[in-house]
Amino acid sequence: MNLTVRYFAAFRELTGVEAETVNTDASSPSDLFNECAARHTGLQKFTSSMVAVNDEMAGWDSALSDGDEVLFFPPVAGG
Amino acid sequence: MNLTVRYFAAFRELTGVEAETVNTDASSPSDLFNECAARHTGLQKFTSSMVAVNDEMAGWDSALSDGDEVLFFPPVAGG
Amino acid sequence: MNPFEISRQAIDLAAFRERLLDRSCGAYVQFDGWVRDHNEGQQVLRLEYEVYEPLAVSEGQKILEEAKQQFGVSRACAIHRSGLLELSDVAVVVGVSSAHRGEAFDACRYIIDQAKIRLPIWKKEYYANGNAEWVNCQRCSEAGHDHEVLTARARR
Amino acid sequence: MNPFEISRQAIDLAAFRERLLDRSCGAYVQFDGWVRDHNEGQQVLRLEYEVYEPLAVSEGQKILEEAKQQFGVSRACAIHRSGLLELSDVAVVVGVSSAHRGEAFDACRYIIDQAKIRLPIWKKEYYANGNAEWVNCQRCSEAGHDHEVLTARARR
Repeated sequence: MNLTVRYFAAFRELTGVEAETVNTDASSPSDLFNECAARHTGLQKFTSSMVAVNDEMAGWDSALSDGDEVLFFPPVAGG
Repeated sequence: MNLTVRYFAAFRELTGVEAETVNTDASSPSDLFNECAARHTGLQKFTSSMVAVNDEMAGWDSALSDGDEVLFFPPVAGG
Repeated sequence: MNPFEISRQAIDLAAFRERLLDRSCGAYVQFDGWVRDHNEGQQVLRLEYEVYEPLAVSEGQKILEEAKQQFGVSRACAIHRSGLLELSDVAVVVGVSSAHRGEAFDACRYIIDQAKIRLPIWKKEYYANGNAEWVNCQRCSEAGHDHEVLTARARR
Repeated sequence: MNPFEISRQAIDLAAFRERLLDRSCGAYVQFDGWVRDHNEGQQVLRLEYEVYEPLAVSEGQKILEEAKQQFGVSRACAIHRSGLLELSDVAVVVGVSSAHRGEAFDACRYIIDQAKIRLPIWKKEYYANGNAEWVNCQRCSEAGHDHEVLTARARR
């Protein structure tokens, strides 16, 4: 399936990529992140990193479907 | 001894008096209040009424001296 | 300027906040007490604060100092109104600035809680039915004491 | 106007407060997050917020609704900045009005606590020594996790 992956803040700076399209069999955001981390040196999932799928917060073990947009968030720090 | 007594808010309205000079042998603000209540119909010490002597908060059982100014406060309600 | 003030005029909130600004602070918490249009089922038209100023100011300063000591906040100020107030007027404002937010919330709450039970300030509510009443302190109501209504006819 | 907003411009606090006014309310609590001149021993010159706006706005609204439901307050609004901020700028403001003060304090604190850990917002601090760093969420530090420093060279 084809997915769009977007990186934010520190993740964007670590990968040097804002968004990329990937063809993958990853069964979950967690799997997908590991695939991306293998490609992008330095990318690692920090404690309390979050993931959103199609603009909804999602679990790292949730299901993925063709065409999904997956957003990888490093630890947030609002306020 | 001679004391000045001042009444505030509801106490002033109940007694119709803002300040009065009294000659008394009252040994404490508590005694003094009872004397005043005997003179002023309707004056009664509500729970959490407070007393100040010479512009300092005081206990109802504290000592009184000639010339003291005793302030009787009904329950406060700031804010 | 005194950190605790009694004011006969409307409170200038922008000027008040200026006094709390501090570049070392990341958190600011402000509490406003507003004149509400009702109390215990009665429609309130306006109210009046009677303040015994000498003691209110010294006791108010003590409360602010206690808050700074206990919670380690950088700045704490408050202004309380006296006289006649209309609906939505600000009756009291408390501001606290500190490095972090936890202690700013705690200190602000401490100050307003203490102010309500310790300051020689009395509130008289004027109702739509023409009556007026001295309002009793929160502590009494919260402690479930008998309701002590001090009724007095409105003078105006 | 949306109760939760992301703003690229300086926050107009007077206009913000107007939106919380309510004659049935006796209490108003406001929290401001200010840009502080230091963090963990480093001198901070300015900072930058990156915000993923679609999700920050929807999640921000959820938090405000939760606060209204849980604490029964009348109104709750918040604005968070995005972009570059200077020292003493207001980074975030939360306002809550309610009949009584207890729930206004609790709701305000709930909103800012949740906002800091749930909203897709990231803060980059620019230091006096020329470095810049993405700051990690409070929850990590409070939970005592290993300090996760995401260092990046300043781009400007």
